[in-house]
Amino acid sequence: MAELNQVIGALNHAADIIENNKQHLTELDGAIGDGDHGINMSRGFSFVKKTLDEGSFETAADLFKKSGMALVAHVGGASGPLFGTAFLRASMTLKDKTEITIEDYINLLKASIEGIKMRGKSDAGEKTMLDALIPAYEAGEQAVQQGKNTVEVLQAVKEGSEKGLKETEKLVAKKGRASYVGERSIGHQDPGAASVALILGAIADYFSEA
Amino acid sequence: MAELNQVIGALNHAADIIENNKQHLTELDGAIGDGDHGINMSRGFSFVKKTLDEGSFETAADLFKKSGMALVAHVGGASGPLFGTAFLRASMTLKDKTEITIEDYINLLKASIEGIKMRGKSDAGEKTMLDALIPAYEAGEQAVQQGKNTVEVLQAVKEGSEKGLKETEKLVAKKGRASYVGERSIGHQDPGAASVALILGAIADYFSEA
Amino acid sequence: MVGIVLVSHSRKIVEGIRELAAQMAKDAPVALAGGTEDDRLGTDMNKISNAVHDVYSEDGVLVFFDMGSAYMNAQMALDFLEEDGSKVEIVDAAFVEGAITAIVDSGLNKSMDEIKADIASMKLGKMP
Amino acid sequence: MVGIVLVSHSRKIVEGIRELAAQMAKDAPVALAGGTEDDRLGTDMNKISNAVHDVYSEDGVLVFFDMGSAYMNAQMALDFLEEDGSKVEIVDAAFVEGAITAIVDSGLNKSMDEIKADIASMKLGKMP
Ligand SMILES: Nc1ncnc2c1ncn2[C@@H]1O[C@H](COP(=O)(O)OP(=O)(O)O)[C@@H](O)[C@H]1O
Ligand SMILES: Nc1ncnc2c1ncn2[C@@H]1O[C@H](COP(=O)(O)OP(=O)(O)O)[C@@H](O)[C@H]1O
Ligand SMILES: [Mg+2]
Ligand SMILES: [Mg+2]
Ligand SMILES: [Mg+2]
Ligand SMILES: [Mg+2]
Repeated sequence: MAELNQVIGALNHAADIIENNKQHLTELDGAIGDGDHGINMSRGFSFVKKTLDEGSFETAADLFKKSGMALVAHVGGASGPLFGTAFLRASMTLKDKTEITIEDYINLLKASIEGIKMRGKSDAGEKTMLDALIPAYEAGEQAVQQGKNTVEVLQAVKEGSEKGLKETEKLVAKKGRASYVGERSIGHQDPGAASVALILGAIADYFSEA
Repeated sequence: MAELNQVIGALNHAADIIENNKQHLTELDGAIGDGDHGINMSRGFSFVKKTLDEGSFETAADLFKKSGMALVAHVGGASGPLFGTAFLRASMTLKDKTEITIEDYINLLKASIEGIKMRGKSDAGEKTMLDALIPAYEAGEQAVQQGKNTVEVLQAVKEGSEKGLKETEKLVAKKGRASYVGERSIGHQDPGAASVALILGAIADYFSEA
Repeated sequence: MVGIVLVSHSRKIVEGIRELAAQMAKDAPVALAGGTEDDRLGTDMNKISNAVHDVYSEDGVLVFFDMGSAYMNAQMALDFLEEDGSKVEIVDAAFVEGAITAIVDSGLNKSMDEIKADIASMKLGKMP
Repeated sequence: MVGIVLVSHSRKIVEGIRELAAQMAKDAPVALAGGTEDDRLGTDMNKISNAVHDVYSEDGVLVFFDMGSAYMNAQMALDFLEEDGSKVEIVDAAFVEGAITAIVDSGLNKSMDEIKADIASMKLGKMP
């Protein structure tokens, strides 16, 4: 599926998409949280870009680890430790690989989910980023089982995340800032889930267009 | 015992004594509390002086009420509502009197004790101002029973408060800031009790010298 | 909306709490009484009365405090209140945590009773 | 003396708490991690690591936090600590009230266990 320079390209593309949607993410967070998610993500991913630009990476693990640390260190909100942990857990699945297969990608999503659950003491259905990430992983996993090709699997992941995101509108927030407004969060999309959908969408688009 | 202008004189004298002992009171509070009792009392009594200087008073009740409000409004620490409530309760015992007898004085101390207990949810033995005020009242009450004259009763009140103050060294603080240091408060005098002894001492001295 | 009054020995603490809560509840009526009249660490009855006055409505007012003398001065303020005192309550709750929950709740138009229920688990036995 | 680290989304809140507690415990080792790297409302793992580092000793460190992401960032900081992590503990306690008690206790040379006992009644279930 991808050599290191393509992974870098995909992450850079994701960072650009986050940047372009900064305002939108902040508005989502303004409705049910503290209105900083766009700023947090934009700042975090600008440091990911910087890391990718300035660093040299021997392995995919190294690349994900350094990107994760950039998120952990510079986001400033819950999404920092959460996306950071996701990247660090992803890194651990990759070891000394210098190329990533579609199976690796699906595995990495799975590890990310576990990392977020651990860090956030959270689970599916609590109106968090997990509610985009879990359906994304499941759709991808299913597509692999069905023998779909890389672009198709990436597309399935993207669509899974978008479907999950849409579904978060129906959920009551149980974790994070949005849990303060409880029932009042119904009808709004979760900002962290929106970020997941943007990132996974950007990755799918990058490889589809490549 | 005293007409209104003498009451004013006695309270002004008490205010001066507090001012002269500002540093000492602050040091006592520094050892077991937050080190502001001298500043609080000096500030509060400077406003009492101002009230006494600028006001005109029809009754003793009026005089005590306005002095109490000055303490409540300007002290800034626990001693504000506590001494303030003491003065307000004292005021209520005096009604439209324009002269205070020694029996009135003892009654007024008793009412002050009740006021402080109510406001501070506190009682004897908790290393507070009550542990100077209660023995002062008891000594005065006893002296009245024994048919002592005004100056003798005032002296008994003064000595009662000083004895009580000395005894606070043995007590463990259960109320206010000093309760944070608990056992470590043993060996130190309570600052609020020290203020009580200074005030009651100043009143006794004022009428002895008069 | 229920008014929220924050009483602290420290002006910084109440300013910080208001800032934090404002991110989640822009419209909730919040008034601060931090520090003494002469801006030392301590509490001031008149600041508290003014704060209650500023956010008073028929919906009621909840008064949060940090510790000790803040409670006594809040009680004095209530004793001398111009407004209907039955609608103003001092609450026993963790200061930062309780206040933020209450401010967000007020912004959601919850009633006094609903807010009190939401912070019931944050009691610390601060009111002796 | 036990080190005390205060983690808050707001720099003002932790500065205020330190000021208040310092009146009662001048010598206790207290370090602040308030606000984000770029001084917005939020928390910062590196500030937390540095704060722990500043007050670390064999006597241990207690980390207090205000809410949500502060806890997650404190955990991350502990995961990446240079110091012996077994001596550093994040505590579930009312933020202002717990921190002030702990700082005064530390100033009295109380041990980690003694301090934890003193704040045990201030748990709020903040660590899910
Ligand atoms: N405990 C948690 N588990 C999983 N995701 C969480 C948790 N807490 C918050 N989130 C996610 O983080 C997002 C908010 O991120 P952000 O606004 O950057 O942080 P903060 O809430 O600290 O301001 C939420 O929309 C949600 O998706
Ligand atoms: N609950 C209480 N009941 C009676 N007296 C109290 C109580 N709390 C504090 N005090 C008295 O107040 C004194 C401290 O006053 P001060 O230093 O001016 O206020 P603060 O403690 O708010 O700084 C104590 O020494 C004690 O005598
Ligand atoms: Mg946010
Ligand atoms: Mg935030
Ligand atoms: Mg004091
Ligand atoms: Mg004080």
